[in-house]
Amino acid sequence: MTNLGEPCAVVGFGQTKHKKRRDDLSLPGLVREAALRALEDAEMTWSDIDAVVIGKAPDPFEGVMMPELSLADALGANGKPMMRVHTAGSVGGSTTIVATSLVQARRHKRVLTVAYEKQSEGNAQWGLAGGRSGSMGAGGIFAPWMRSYIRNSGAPEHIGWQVAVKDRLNALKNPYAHLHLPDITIEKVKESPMLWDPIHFLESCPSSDGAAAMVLTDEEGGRKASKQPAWVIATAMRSELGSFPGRDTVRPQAGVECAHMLYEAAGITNPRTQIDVAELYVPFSWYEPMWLEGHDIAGPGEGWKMVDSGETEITGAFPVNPSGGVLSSNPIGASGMLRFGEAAQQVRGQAGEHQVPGAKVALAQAYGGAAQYYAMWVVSSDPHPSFS
Amino acid sequence: MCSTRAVTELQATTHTIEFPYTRTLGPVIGPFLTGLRDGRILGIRCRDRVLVPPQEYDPETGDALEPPLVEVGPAGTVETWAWVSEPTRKHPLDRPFAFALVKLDGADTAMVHAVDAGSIDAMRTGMRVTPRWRAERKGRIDDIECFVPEGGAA
Amino acid sequence: MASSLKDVAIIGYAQARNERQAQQTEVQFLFPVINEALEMSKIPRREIGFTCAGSCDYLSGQTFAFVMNLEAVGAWPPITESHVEMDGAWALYEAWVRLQHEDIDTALVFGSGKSSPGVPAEIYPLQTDPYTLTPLGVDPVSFAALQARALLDAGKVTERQMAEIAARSRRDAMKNPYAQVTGEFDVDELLAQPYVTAPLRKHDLPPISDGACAVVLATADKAREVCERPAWIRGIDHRIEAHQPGLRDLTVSTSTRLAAEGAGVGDRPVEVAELSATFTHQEPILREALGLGDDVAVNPSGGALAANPVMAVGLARIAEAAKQIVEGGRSRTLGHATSGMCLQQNLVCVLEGDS
Amino acid sequence: MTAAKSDTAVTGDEPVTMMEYFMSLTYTDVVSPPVVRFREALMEGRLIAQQCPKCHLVYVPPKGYCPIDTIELDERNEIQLADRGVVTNYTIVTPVQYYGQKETEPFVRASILLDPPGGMLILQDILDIPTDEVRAGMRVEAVWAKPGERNVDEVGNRSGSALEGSLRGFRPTGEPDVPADSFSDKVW
Repeated sequence: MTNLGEPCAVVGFGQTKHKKRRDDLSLPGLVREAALRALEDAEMTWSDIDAVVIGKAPDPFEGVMMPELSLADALGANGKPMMRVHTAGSVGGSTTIVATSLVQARRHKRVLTVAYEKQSEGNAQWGLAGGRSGSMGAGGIFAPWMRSYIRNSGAPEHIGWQVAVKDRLNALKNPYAHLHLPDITIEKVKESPMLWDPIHFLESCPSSDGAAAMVLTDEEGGRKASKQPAWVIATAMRSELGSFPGRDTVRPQAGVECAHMLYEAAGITNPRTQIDVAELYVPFSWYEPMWLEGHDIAGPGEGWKMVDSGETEITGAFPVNPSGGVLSSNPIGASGMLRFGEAAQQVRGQAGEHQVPGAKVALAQAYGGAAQYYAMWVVSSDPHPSFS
Repeated sequence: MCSTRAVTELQATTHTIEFPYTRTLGPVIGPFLTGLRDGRILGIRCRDRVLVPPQEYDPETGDALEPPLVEVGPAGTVETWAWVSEPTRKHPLDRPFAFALVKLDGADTAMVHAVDAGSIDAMRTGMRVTPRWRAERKGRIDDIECFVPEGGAA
Repeated sequence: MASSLKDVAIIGYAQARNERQAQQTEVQFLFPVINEALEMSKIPRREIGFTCAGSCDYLSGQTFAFVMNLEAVGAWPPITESHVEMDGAWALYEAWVRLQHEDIDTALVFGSGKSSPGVPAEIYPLQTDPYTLTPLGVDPVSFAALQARALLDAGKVTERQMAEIAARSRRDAMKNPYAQVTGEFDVDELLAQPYVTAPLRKHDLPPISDGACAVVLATADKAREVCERPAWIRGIDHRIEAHQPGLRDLTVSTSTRLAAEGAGVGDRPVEVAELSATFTHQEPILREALGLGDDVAVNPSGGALAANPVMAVGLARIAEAAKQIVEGGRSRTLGHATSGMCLQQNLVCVLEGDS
Repeated sequence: MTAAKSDTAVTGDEPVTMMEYFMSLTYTDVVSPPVVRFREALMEGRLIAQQCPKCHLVYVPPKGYCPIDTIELDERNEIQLADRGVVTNYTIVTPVQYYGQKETEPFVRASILLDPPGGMLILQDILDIPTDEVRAGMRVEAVWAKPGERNVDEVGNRSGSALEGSLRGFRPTGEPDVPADSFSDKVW
């Protein structure tokens, strides 16, 4: 394991109820709901926090420029250091990593990190098109790459439908999830409108209002916490150019390298057996097998077989997105932090109904841009997990 | 929306980004804007102070501030001011006016708004002002069209 | 705040020549700036351990503008990289924190902004409280004028002193090849000019600039290996305060004072301070908050009044403060960055040379 | 105190829970030198690109630099491109009706690998064929606007491959499809 300086622990996690429109809250109220829950989980108050790190996707999504300035009061940040991270869709993950880094560097003992999106204030497709007509939508950018994956791997078409059903059934166990679709079936996914071939409506993420927050502490804070902390075993970030001749968009090199850097730093030699549960950023169903292969959890052409065999079910050998994932809740800027937080909740034994029994080591991943920004971490209930 | 025009002999494209954002207001801003619609200016108690515009959270401790809101003003005192001689299309008035921090009677903090004083010579720190309400109000900060000198100097 | 932080130094820096309207795109003018900073540092691009950028989508009205800026870095093969929607000074802070870990020894930081395409007075109201301020369209100059009036009323500055600050900045900027507003100006003539937004005249305002700045950081061993006289980051801290101007005493900068204490500004005398005083009256506020005496040279580069490349201007202050050590032989300097209206958020970075 | 409460009409008496904010910002962006030349070529019915002398990758529209080798490029690195090629990938987009959306019917956006010396044009419309018949491997050729009807008003630094004012799109040539493995590394 690489020495990352001070050991860092997740001692509090909070999220809002994610909805199409949180019409009961202002923007400050939205971030506040998640932050307060994280503080309460950590058994702390505002004055215990040394610094605040906030992240979200592009400002035009809500039409508030550099919103950390008007959200400082809601996050008890006055008189404290506050930073704003923005790395596209991976931002919830990279925001968490920046906050972690402040603890690992022994800069601060207790850091609050928050990420959010209030999609209902604006329109993400408008935002993605920079306000122009004819938005491709995120699905329009990713769909051809999914078709390439399907063609190259020989995956049968039901794999995408199966992921869509699995994540929505998982979401029924998560009271915070936006979508609760108890009647979802493979047939319904298949029959839902085609948005961007091969992506059907029910294989696509919703637009959500929501926020996530975490309290991170140093080793002493982790040891003193009354609840089980999640120890940060390793983090990694990697970025690459989004478009150039010869780029592998199905298995982007930055994603491969990010995973390898992460496993090496954590001491993981066989992610598929040494990781108990994973929260991966899957906004469109085909990205589950694509990331299983893109992060070398499964071999080439093996990712869809893990899905097909039920291995990624909550009861399977390698559960993916027991929370319901991005397919069930997508407050864009927060979606990455939800992955990181849900992974922490699993190893803390705090995941509630969607707890994977006995989870000790969890992986979280977020990606963004044209599948070019990656943020990942491994957390464990054990500050020094053994992978032998 | 795009077009080309010459800018100091350089070619350029113009692009307008437009969007009607819809904001939900929550338990403090909502009642504040409801008050404005009804022609009342409301603040919120924060320990021994009254904050206007009302905040959802104590700016010093981060603690939540609880409604109900309390009525202040409507008149107040100009704490500081800036004379805008050439308004932009985003400004509340299309003729020269002042932006000012106005501390309303009964409030402990000042709010930013416009003052229509006619001339810079009519402006001074410490002057008394009172709101000029818009005829049709929707529950927005600009339901107060602007403040005017008390006694109707403008 | 924890102690025993590692020594990190600035070993390379570069800036774009600031322009009112660059014909090049942000990536195009950022490109040579990054190359130049790397060249000065003598660190091969592929050896850089961490890259961090600061920029803002709304400046150029382009969602995900920062993604394009990756092209100026050479993010292929992939790199370890992050981005703040803040001035590049905060990107430097993030990189400095990252260098405290033991696995990397160099970092590249940059900030860039192209303000010319938009209308700042119309864009910046979006940076304020969306419920009570944005709909009023309060622009940065009006906010600054509210602050300046408060300062004048409090007797803490005079309009003449403000004009003197402008004249000094423009005169000093004549020696700065990157500066945009330079020259000799008579204070009485400046004071004879009309107000733009009273009590501010044109000389009290920063220019609108397109520009960029890049800085290379290294940990102690690496810095000594490649650099004759590194500029050591002796202290760095940043703080934010309440958003609504009515909640603050606009004649002081509490967040700057707290950041200065955190960065240890008062531990030893500072010789030069490069401040992001984007309006003349903010210089005395910052001087007071930083505890700078009259003997401290402020903004020998001309500062933000000579060029104001938003999102790079704070990082450029740190680069100029480093230059005073690396090239100017000074022993202790500081750089300052700000964000938000009326100095809502401030960062202070103290640099030292080897004695 | 002389100020009275307002006595004029108000809208509704329900609590206010929402507000609208209409943002409208206009940006005027100077066209950068390589794009100026690109625009001039489009007006003549030509596609130009810059080719990196080190990695030989072709950038269309020209960027003024190679992001792979981090070197600056200029007109000396300019090359003329073919206006025929092959569809390497595509998306059929069902438009969402957001503010400012003009599209109402499903539309296709395709990546076209141009014939040698190469270059990839992304987000191109495919004309003269139903959207559901577009396929990877299909041979296509450029459909130019008539010389007097061409304009490049919308071709700027950020418009990427949106060239409709001069290059309307591509249409099938009728030639046999190209096998997928011949361009499988050029799908991006």
